[in-house]
Amino acid sequence: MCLAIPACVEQLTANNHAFVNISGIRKEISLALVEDVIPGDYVILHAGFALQKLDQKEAELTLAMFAEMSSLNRNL
Amino acid sequence: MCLAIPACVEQLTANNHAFVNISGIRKEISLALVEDVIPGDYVILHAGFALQKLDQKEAELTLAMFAEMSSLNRNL
Amino acid sequence: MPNNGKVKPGYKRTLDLKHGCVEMVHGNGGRSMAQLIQQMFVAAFDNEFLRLMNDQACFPVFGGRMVMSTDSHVVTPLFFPGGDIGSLSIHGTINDIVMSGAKPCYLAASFILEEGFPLADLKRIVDSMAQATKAARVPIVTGDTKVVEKNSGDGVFITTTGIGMVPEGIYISCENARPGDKILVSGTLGDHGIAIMAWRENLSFQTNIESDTAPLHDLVAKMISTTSNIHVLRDPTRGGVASALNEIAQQSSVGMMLYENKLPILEQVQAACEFLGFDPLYIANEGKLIAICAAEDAENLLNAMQAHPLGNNAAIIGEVIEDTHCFVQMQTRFGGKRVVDWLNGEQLPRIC
Amino acid sequence: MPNNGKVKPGYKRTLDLKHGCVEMVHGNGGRSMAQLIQQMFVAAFDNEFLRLMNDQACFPVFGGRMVMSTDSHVVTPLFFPGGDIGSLSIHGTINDIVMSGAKPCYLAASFILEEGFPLADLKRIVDSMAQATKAARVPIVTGDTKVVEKNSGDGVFITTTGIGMVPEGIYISCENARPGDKILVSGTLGDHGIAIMAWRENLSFQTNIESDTAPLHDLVAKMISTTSNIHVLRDPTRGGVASALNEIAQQSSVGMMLYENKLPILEQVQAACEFLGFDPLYIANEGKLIAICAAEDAENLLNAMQAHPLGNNAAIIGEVIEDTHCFVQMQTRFGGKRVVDWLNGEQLPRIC
Amino acid sequence: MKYISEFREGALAHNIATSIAAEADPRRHYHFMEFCGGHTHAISRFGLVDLLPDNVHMIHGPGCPVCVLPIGRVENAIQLAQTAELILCSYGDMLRIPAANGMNLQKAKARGADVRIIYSSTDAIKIAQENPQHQVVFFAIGFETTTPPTAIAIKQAQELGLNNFTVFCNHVLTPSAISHILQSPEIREFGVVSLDGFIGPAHVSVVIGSQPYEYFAEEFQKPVVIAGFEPLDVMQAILMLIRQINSGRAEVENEFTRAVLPTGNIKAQSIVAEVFELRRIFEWRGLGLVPYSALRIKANYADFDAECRFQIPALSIADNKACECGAILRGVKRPQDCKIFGTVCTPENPIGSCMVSSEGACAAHYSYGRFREKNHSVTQDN
Amino acid sequence: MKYISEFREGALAHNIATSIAAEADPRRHYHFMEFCGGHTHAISRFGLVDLLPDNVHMIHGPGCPVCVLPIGRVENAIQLAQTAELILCSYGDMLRIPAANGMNLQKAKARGADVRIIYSSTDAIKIAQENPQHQVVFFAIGFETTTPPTAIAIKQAQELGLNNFTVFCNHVLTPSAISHILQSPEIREFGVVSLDGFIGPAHVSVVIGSQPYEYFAEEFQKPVVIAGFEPLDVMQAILMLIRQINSGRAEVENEFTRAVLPTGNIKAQSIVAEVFELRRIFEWRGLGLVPYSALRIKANYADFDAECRFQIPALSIADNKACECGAILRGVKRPQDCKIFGTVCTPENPIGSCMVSSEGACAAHYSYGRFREKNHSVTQDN
Ligand code: SF4
Ligand code: SF4
Ligand SMILES: [Mg+2]
Ligand SMILES: [Mg+2]
Ligand SMILES: [Mg+2]
Ligand SMILES: [Mg+2]
Ligand SMILES: [Mg+2]
Ligand SMILES: [Mg+2]
Ligand SMILES: [Mg+2]
Ligand SMILES: [Mg+2]
Ligand SMILES: [Mg+2]
Ligand SMILES: [Mg+2]
Repeated sequence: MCLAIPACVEQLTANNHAFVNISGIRKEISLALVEDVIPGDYVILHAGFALQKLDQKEAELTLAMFAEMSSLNRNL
Repeated sequence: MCLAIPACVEQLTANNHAFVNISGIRKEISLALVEDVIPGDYVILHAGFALQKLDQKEAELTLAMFAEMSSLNRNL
Repeated sequence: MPNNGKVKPGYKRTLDLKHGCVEMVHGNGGRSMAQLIQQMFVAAFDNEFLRLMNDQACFPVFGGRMVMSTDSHVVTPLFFPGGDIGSLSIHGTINDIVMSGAKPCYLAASFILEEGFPLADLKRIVDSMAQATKAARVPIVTGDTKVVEKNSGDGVFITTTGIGMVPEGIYISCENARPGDKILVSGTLGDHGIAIMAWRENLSFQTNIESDTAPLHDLVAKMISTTSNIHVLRDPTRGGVASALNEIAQQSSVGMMLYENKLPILEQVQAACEFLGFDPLYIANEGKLIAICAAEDAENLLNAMQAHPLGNNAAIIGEVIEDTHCFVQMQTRFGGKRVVDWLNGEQLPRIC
Repeated sequence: MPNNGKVKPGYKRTLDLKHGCVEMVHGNGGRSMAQLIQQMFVAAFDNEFLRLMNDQACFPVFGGRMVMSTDSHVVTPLFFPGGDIGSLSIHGTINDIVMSGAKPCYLAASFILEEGFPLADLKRIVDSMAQATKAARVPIVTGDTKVVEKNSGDGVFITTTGIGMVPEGIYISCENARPGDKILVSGTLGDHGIAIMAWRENLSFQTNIESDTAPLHDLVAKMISTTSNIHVLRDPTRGGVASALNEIAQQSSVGMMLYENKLPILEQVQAACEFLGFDPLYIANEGKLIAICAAEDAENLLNAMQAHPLGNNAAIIGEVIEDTHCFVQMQTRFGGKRVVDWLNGEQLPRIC
Repeated sequence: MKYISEFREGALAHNIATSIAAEADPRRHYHFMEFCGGHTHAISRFGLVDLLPDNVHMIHGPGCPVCVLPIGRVENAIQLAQTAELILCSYGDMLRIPAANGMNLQKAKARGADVRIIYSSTDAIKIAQENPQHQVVFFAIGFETTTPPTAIAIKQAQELGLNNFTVFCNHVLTPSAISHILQSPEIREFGVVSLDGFIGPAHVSVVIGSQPYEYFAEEFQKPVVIAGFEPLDVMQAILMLIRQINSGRAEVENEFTRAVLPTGNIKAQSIVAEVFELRRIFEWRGLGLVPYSALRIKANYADFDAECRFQIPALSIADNKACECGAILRGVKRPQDCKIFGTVCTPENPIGSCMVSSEGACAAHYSYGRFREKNHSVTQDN
Repeated sequence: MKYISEFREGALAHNIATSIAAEADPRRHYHFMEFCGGHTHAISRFGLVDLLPDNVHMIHGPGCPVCVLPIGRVENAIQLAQTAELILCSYGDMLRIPAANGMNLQKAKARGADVRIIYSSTDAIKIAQENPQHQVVFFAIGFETTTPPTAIAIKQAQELGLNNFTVFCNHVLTPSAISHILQSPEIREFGVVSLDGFIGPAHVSVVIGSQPYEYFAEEFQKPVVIAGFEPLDVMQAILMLIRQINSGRAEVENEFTRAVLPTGNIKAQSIVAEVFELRRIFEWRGLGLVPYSALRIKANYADFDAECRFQIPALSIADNKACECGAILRGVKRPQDCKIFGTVCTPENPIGSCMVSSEGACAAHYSYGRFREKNHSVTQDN
C-alpha cells in the first residue's frame, strides 16, 4: 500500500512546491506536509506530496547493518 | 432559391403533421402552414413544411398548354 | 475448486457478447486484448494464415504484377439497409484491387475501436466481414486492433488493405482513357449514399433504397474475359461518378461528354436528391464501376455486363472527347450542355 | 483578369499550411480532397507508383514467400521526444514485416483525420513519414484519407500496411521457440512508453528519455546473415516484453525463464516506473526486438547485434524451458522466482 | 416523380424553344432578369442557354438568401457559434459563406464551435429540448418562403416554454429587393443595364401571391411572369415575357398557376405577421442598405430573439475589393467580368457569396457554364 | 536510484536469508502477517518466499485500500460518475474494483461516465478550476498516507472558493484494522490462525509514527517491526521478528528509521485533524463494520463533502458468495483456498477486490506466484 519513493529535492518553487529528481526524472511536487526542506534533501514522495524528509544518516546506518550482517555471515 | 418540391400526402399524423411520399421517399412534415389537406393531396414541401396545396387541375392545364404548343409547332 | 490441470483451451470466462463493451484494456496488449482477438476476430475470420497469430502473415506468391490498395472506413451509421461497415470495408478494398484488373488474393484488417462500443455490435460487424470475405473467397490474413478513449473515435473505424495479382497482358489504369472511348457504368447511381443519408440524424426519411455494397471481382473477371480493350476501371465511391470522371479526365488529359438521358438512376434516389438539394452524380456508390473502353468493344462489353447480376442496369453513359481543359460535360435531357464539375463543398441538406 | 489559358499546373490557391485546418470537405471525394492528397501526401511521399494516383498501386514482384502486416497508430501525444505518430507508423509496420525475416518492399498509408486538425501539424507528420520511408528505402505506394467530424476522432490516426519478401530458406515465426533456446533483446526496455507518458495530462514529468522508435530491417538483415538459427523475432510493442513473451510461449507451447539482472533498463525508465507504479516489462517499445535462437548461436548473434547501432545494448535475457503451462517466469535479482504474467488491466498511475 | 418529371420533358422543351425562336424579334435584344436563384440554378443545370436564341439574355438577380446576407451578419453568426455552451443551428447553405479573413461557419465548426446542420426549423426546437443546459440559437435566413417555418418554430418554443431557444433573424423580403434594383442608378438614371422583364419567384410567390408584383409592372412598366422552378416553366415564362414585350404589355402573368394564387398563402402570411415586423432598414450584400427590406421579431416574442438575449454588434464589413458580387446581384456585371473569378475565387475558396450557393451566379457559372467561355480561360486546375 | 537500489541488493539479501535460516528455530513455525499490501507486493515481486525457510510463513493482511473498500462505496462512486455534468476524479487504482453485476468505474467510463484518472489530489483541484460548469468529485481513498494530500486539497478548495469541488471521503485507519484482526474470533477465541508477529506499515508509519503500535505489542503480546517496502527491509524485518520471538519479546521495533520517527509527521497529522474527524463506524470489505476505523469531513468543511452535497445512499452490498476475500484479508485463508481463484476470478475479471490491486493477495499470487502450486492447477489459459 501507499506507493512512495525517495526523491531528491532540487529546487524550491512557488506555493511551497519543489522540483524533485528521481534518477533523472524531474517532477514538481508539493511540500505542504513537510517543514524545512532544502535542496539536496531527500523526501518520501507519495501521490505528488512529500510525506517526510528521508534521514540520510539513518539510511546509511541501516545499510551498514546489512553489510555488517554480510560479513558476520561470511565469518559463519 | 427556396428548394421545394411537390409531395403527395399519404397519411395525417399527430400535431398537424403528415407523412408525404415523393416517388417512394416517405418523410414526416408539418402542415402548420396549410389548411384542409387530405391524403391524396399534393403539397409544395419546403424545409419540412407544406407551403401550399398543389392545384392538380392547374398542373394538368399547364402541361396541356405545353403539349398544345407542341402540336402547334409540329404544324408550323 | 481449482480445476485439475485439464483446462480446456480458451479463456475461462468468454467475452460477454451480450452486455460487454469495448474497454481500454481491450487495446493494451495484455490478455484481454489477446482474448478479444482470439474470440472475436480469429474465430470469425479463421484461416491458416491468421491462425498463426503472428504480427504479420506469410504466404506464397507467384511472380508478376501485383496491386495493393488500402481504405479506411468511417461510415455513419454503422449499420444500414443493404450492409454495414463490415461488409463495406471488405467490398471497398476488393473493388479497389479489382479496378486494376487484378484478382484479389489477401486482405489485412485493422480496427480502431472506441471505448464503450458494444461487443454485440462489433460481433455483428465482424460476422458481416467474415461472410463478405467468404463470399468473395479472399481471406483476411492479418490484422490489428486499437482502442481509443470514449469521444476520441466513433464506434469503429476499419482500415482494410488488400493485395492482388494482375493477369498477364492486362494494363488497366486511370491514365488510359482515349478520345473516342465509351464510358459505361455497371448500374444505378447513388443508391449507397442515399441509403446512408436516410439514417442520418435530422434528415431521417423512409425509403426502401438499399446500399449497393458488393464485391465486383466476378463482374470484372467477366468483363476482362469479354474484351482486352478495357482502358480504365474505377469504382465511383466518395464524390460519386462526377468526381471519379473528373479525376480520370485529369489523369488521362481528356474531356468527357455524358448523356443525361442515359444515366441509370432509381426514381427514389432522384426524388431524395430533389428534396435534399443533391445531385445523384455526386452521391457515393459502393457496388458500381465505371468502365472506359474502346468504342468498338462497348456494345459487347455492355452486353456482358448486363448478363451479370451486378451489371443488370449497366449503361453506356457517355464518351471520351478531346479537351485540353479536361472538362467533364453533359448533354442535358433538354438538349443543353453543362459542365459536370468536381464536387464542391459538402453535400449538405439545403433550403436553397 | 481571367488568366489566358496558360494555367500552370497545381491548384490556384495552395493549401494554407500555416493557418488552415482539416475540414469535412477534405474528405468528401471532391476537389478539396484531391488538392489535399496532391499537395500534402503525394508531394511528400512522391514515387512512380503513387504519382499515378490510382486507387491502388501496381508493381512487379518475384515469386516466393511474401509477408503482409497492418497496424493502426493512435498515439497520444502525436509528437513526442524521439519521434511522432508519422515516423512511428512507418517504423511499426516495417518492424512487423521484418520480424518474419522479410525484406520490406512497399507500404500503404491510410489517414483518418479529425475535423479541425491543423494542416501544419499534418504536414509535420507527413514529412516525418516521408523521411522515415526514405531512410528505410520503402516507398508508400498507395493510400487513403478520411475526415471524421470534430470529436469523432483524435487529431490523426494512421494505418499503415506493408508487404515484404522473405529470403529463401528463412522460416521465422512465433511458434518456433524450442526449450533450450536463448532469449535476446536488442536494447533497453520501455523507453518509448515512458517517453510518451511523460507528456500525458495529469502525469507530466520531465525526462530526457526519448522514444526508441526505429526501423529494424537493417539490424535484422545483419542478424539473419549471422545465423540461420533464429527461431523467433518479435517487436515488443504494446504490452511490452512480458506480453510478447507470454504470447510466444503460448504459440510455441513452451515456458520461459528470464534473468532479472540481465534486463537492460535505463535508470530513468526504472525510476519513472517506480514512482508511477509500473513495471518496465510491460512498457511499450518501438525500436526493439526480441530474438529467440538456438543456444549455440546466441553469443554469436549477441555480438552481431551489439555491433549494430540499433543493438548496442542487446542482451541475452533468458532461455526457453519446457512447461506445459507456458508460464513466463523470472529469476529475480534476489534469487527468488516469480511469474511474469500477461499485462492485466491498464497501466494507470497508482497510489498503491 | 409526379409534377416534377413532366416539367422536365426534353421533347416539350424543344417545342417551346422553337416558339421562342420563332417569336423573338431578331431586330432587338431581350434582357430578362430571373430574380430567383432557383431559376438561375435551373437555367444552368439544364443548360437552357443553349436552347435560347442569341438575342435573349438571362440576367441573374439577387434572389438567393445565401448571396445577399451581409458579411457582418455572417460574422455575428460565427461569433455566436464560438460562444461557449452555445449551439448554433443552421441550414446547410450557410456553412461556407465567407466572412472576414476567409472564416466561415464550417471552419468555425472545425475549430470547435458547436454548429448543427438542420433540415427544418423544428429540428432546432428538438435540439433545444435535448440540450436544456445549452443555449440554442437558430440562424434563420431566407426570403418569404422560409420565414413561415421560422415563425412556427418561435410559436412552438413559446408553447413549450423553452428558455434556451432563440432565433437570430435574417429574413428578407423579395419585393423590396426588386424595387431597389429597379431604382438603382444603373437602370434608372444611366440605363447601363437594360432590363426588359422579370421572371418572378416560384416559391416566394406561393406564399406572397402574385399581387405584390402588380406595382412593378405598373410603376416601372416591366412585364413579370411568375414561373415554377422546373426548366419547362422557365422556358414558358421566357416565351410569355417575349410575347408581352412584342405586344407592348407590362403585366403580371402567372405561369405557376399550380401553386401560386393571386393572394398567396393567407395563413402563412398571418402567422408571419403575428411574429415578425418590418425592420426600418437592413443591409444586403451587394445592394447595400435597403429600407423596409427585412423582418425582425416582434417585442411579444423578444424572449426568443437572439438579438435581445445576446450582445450582437452591428458589424458592417466591406466585401473583398476585387469582388463584383454587388454589381452581379444588380445585374450590372456577369461572373466572368470579375477579375478573380475562377482564379482566386473558386467554389472551394469563395471570396464573394455568389460563389457559395449553387444558386449564386458565380458558382452556377463556374460549376455548370465555364465551358462556354470562348477561350476556356478558366480551366480545370491541377 | 539512490535509497532504492541499495535496498534491493541481491547479494545482501542472500546474507540476511542466511541469518534467518540460521536463527529460525526448526522445531517451530513462524507466522507473520505483513499488514500492508506494499509488503505483499515486495514479497511477490522479488520472490522473497524462495529465500525463506519452510517454517517461516507470510500471511497477507488487509493493508490495501483497494481491497478493503466495501462494494457499497464503490457503487456510490459509480453512481456519482454516472451523474450528468459530474466529473469523478479517481486514483488509477480504483478503476477496476468490481461493484454489483461486475460493473466498475472503467466500464462506467466506457459507457459514458466522465471519470478522470489523477496522480495527485491537486489534479482534482485543477480539473475543478478548469470546469466551472461541472461538479467535480474527488473519490478519496486510502490509509493515513493518502489522507493528508486529501486534506490539503480540501483546504486549497476553500482558499480558492471553489463551489464545484467536493470529496467523497473513504479514508480509513490502520490501527483500527489491526485491532480488529487481533480481536477476531479466529485468532482470539479459536486460535485457528496463529499470528506470531506483524510487519508494520512503511509509509503509513511515516505519517503516524511508531508509537501507535505500542498498544498491540503490549495488549496482544505480538512483536511488531515497522519496515520499509524494499525487499531488504522486509527480509531484515523478518529476521528482527524471529529474534524477538526467539527471545520472548513483544516490542515495537523500527527497521525503517530512515523515514519513520516515533511521533511520525506531526504537521501532516495536525492538518488531517483540522479537516477530518472519526466516523463512529465504517464498513470494510472482508472485515465488516469496524468501529472508529475511518474518517469523515468535519462540519466546518461540509461545503466540500460530497456526502453533504449529493444524495449518497448507504448501500450494503454483499460480496460474491464464493469470494473468500474476507477470510483472506483476516489471514484465515490463502488465495488458493478460494474455489473460484484463477477460474472464475482472474485479474481480467476480478470477482473480489483482492484480485484487483497488484497488492491484493489474490492478484499477487495469480500474477507472481502461481507457478509455485504443486499441481499448477491454475494454468495460463487460452
Ligand atoms: S467570382 Fe467571386 S469575387 Fe468575383 S464576383 Fe463572383 S463571388 Fe465575387
Ligand atoms: S480469488 Fe477472487 S473471489 Fe476468490 S478470494 Fe480472491 S478475490 Fe475473492
Ligand atoms: Mg483504396
Ligand atoms: Mg475505395
Ligand atoms: Mg476506388
Ligand atoms: Mg498490430
Ligand atoms: Mg462519439
Ligand atoms: Mg502489424
Ligand atoms: Mg506492430
Ligand atoms: Mg509487432
Ligand atoms: Mg481510397
Ligand atoms: Mg478529441
